[in-house]
Amino acid sequence: MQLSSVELKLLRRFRKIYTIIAFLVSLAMAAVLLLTVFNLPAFGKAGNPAENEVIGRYIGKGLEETGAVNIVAAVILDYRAFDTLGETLVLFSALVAVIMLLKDEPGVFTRRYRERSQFEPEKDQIFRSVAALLIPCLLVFSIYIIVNGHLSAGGGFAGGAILGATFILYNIAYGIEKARRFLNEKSFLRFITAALLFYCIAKGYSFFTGGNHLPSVIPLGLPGSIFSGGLILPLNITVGIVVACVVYGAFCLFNRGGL
Amino acid sequence: MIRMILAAILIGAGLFVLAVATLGIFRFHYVLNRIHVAAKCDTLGAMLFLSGLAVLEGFSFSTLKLILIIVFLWFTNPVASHLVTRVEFQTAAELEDECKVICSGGEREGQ
Amino acid sequence: MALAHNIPFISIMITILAAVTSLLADKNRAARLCIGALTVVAFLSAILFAYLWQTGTSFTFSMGHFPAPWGNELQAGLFEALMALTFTVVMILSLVAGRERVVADIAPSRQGMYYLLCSLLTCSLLALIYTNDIFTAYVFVEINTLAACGIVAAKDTGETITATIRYLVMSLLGSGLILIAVSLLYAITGHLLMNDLLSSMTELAASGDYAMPCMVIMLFLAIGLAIKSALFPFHTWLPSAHGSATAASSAILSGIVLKGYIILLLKIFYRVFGLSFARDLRVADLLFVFGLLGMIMGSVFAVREKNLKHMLAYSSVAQVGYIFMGIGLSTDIGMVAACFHILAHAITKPLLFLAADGLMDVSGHSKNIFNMQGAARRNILAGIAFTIGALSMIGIPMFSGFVSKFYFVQGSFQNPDKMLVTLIVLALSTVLNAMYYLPVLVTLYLSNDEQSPHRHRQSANSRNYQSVMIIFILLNFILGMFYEPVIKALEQGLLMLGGAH
Amino acid sequence: MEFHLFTNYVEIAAVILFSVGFTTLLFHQNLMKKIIGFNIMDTAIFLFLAAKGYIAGRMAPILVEGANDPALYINPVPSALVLTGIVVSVSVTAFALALVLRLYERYGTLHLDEILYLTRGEHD
Repeated sequence: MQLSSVELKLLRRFRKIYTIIAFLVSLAMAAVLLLTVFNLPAFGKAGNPAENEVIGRYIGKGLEETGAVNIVAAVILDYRAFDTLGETLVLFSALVAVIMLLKDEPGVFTRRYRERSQFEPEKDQIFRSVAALLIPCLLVFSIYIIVNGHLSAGGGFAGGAILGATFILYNIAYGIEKARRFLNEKSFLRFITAALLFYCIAKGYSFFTGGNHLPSVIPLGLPGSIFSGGLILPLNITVGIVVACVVYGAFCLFNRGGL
Repeated sequence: MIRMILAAILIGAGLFVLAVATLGIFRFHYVLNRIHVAAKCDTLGAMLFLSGLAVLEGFSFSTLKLILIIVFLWFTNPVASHLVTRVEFQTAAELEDECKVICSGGEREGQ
Repeated sequence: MALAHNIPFISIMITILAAVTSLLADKNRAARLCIGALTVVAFLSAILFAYLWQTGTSFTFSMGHFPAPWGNELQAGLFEALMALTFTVVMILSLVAGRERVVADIAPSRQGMYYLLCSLLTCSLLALIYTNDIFTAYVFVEINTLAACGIVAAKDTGETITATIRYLVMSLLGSGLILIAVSLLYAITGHLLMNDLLSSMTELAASGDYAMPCMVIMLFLAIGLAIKSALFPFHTWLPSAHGSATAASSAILSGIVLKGYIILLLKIFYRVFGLSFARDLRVADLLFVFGLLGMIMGSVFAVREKNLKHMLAYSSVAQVGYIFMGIGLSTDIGMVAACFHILAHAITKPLLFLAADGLMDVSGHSKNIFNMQGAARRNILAGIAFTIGALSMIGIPMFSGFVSKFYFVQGSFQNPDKMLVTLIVLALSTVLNAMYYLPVLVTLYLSNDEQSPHRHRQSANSRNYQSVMIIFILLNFILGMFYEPVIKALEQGLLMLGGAH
Repeated sequence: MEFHLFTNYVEIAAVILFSVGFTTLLFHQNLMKKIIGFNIMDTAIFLFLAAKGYIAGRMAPILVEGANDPALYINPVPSALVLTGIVVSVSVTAFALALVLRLYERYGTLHLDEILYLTRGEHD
């Protein structure tokens, strides 16, 4: 970093002013927000404006309208499903952008920092034995969370994140070659595309029938059992796959520039 | 009543340990010092805190879950700290300047 | 329920499906998928516009089996349909004309993803235009940000990545402000759907409760969206991002992505706060001042700029200033003029960026104006196109830029407090516009410099590029001469946006 | 209209965190710290939303058998919004980190001023 002395002096002076401005801006920001918060409805009190007929219907009729016991799952995957479609697309676009930025092209560009690090966790005995113990538990746990998303706390996003973390753990503990046996680049892209396509088509169907006031043919099932909630269970599973793939894929891309 | 007091003591001790750990992370300068504080105190603090909650709850399904969380933390936290320490040990350039104790063992690269 | 009511939903779905499937397609197929999907959407939007023009109504479409306020909703009127039509058409034209440049600038393995991100960008813009729910708008604003940053970063040079990170940081600031404003809004009203928000806001305005939170919410929403649409004091990210990206990206970003946020702001004005309450909160005055400053400062920066693409980018800052000035006038004609300027700028700035690309092509890809002596003689079509775009931006009659200026002047007459300053700044800004566009035009048409290494280089415009330039020029003429139906559609559309069915 | 100075302490913590994050994002020159600031800011908003959904003495919105009286459960909408917000924030963080990694590989620094200085030479 070679700056000429004049530039350096200017930069330092600029920094000093900048710090003062930063301080003032943050103070002003905090003051405005604090004043606003003092004027907001009281914390934790029943009867605040946010508690209105919308909530009444979500809780009062959520079970019979969507078949989901977990009302949050009913809200994100059925009542306000368009938001969640957008949310999945945010994940998708971030994944695409990360692939675009970090994927190595063979022969053109190699990861420099990868060569610099000499650490190989695969050789660590303690880590490997703990990983061997944890991976099956984590797999079961993540699948439980995904599949039970409409019955208890959790759902596709939470479970998918745990599933992705399990894959990452496997990858670190046993090396990329073994991980490639169940998830290589091609199958990764296919999984994501298939899951997203299913998601879009299923939601598109329900938007279309809902918007045109047509009846939906998907049964809601017996409330409280695993196979209830109409589309919520399959949607949770697809969301879980997408999230797991995105988490794992992002890890691999950051780690070595490819799956 | 006794249960409440016991739980309060456990939770208070857990919070104290966590506070000390946080202070330590800010106070120390090198990775190895910091991981030393963070690893021990996170494991101990979380354990005390969660067992306090378990005592408060009594015998129930939630207590079982809390115990599972403690077991999970005991598995993962030391291993994670161990891995971080190893990376630091193998890749840090100025390790000898940081810790005055001479490092023995030939695992370190370039020695 | 007419079949045309499905069009907003179907257009959003088509772009999403195109984006998802092009992950598996190779680069040529991804390009075809993207452009094909956009063409279908453009046709559908045209049909929707014609349908709404005939019936003179607006409608809502519930997304899912639950009516609002329980489910999500889309809302379409003349204004929305016109904007969707313009945006998709500009998007298609920019992508088609910028195709060769994309092939040259972006690594082959990335081109598929470039088109994928373009599809996602269109999807998010359409959703921003049609949505009736403020939280959905936030989610799609984020998609828009990610996709827009992605298409800047696709050209992998240090300059673009630095520009992208500055763009991203500023966008994140804007998103943070928008998100906290939405949370505050939810805390005081308990609604996220715009219709219900409007009725709650009307009650709050009548009772005077929560006056301070309302003010802060409006301020944060306006500033957040102003950051994202590069209003003057928050414009610092724009020149590097728009100036360094590939030609198609620059055209798309300057032409339509900035406008998506402005449309969302208009919807917030009309459909969340209600126009009279929004005016009472005085945030429009702040936008007015910033807009005036932007009109002058953007042009001042552009005058000093020697890099042609950066100059055009600074000119975008000035034009965004015009639009915000029109919104800040707080008069009906001012609003219409602002909306018309969105259209005018959306068809002029891509023309300028693409023409600049053609001119750079015959000058050894140098962006510096001095290296472009005589470039317009070597690439005649690009020269003509640049001339027309520049004249339109200056505000010469017969071109679209003139019409919006004309209506800005009319709008200022309605508001006597702001009339004088508006007229002075408009005149000053026009002079400044001429000050930087005319020297460039003179340089472009100078005789071939004998020393110039590029003087024998002849243009090799592809047929796609030529036809797109001609279409853009024609559009500019059409909007400049036969503007009355467009103005009428905008007037009606804004009325519908305000709630009149 | 009341003035809730002492009841809204969770929200107060949230907005203080928000302004800390906002300032970090706006004024820090280290790109990593900018990203951390963004995360603090978003987390503060989630804390705020979660606080706004809470109603004292009520259960989480997972229906207990046979009881679907709205007066028994807290507000589920903020939870759903927080879930959406977290996913958005994670995605944006991943993208920002990828960009920072690219820049670091190219210039070997995370300082925005230095990077801007280094890129100046690349203009033509």
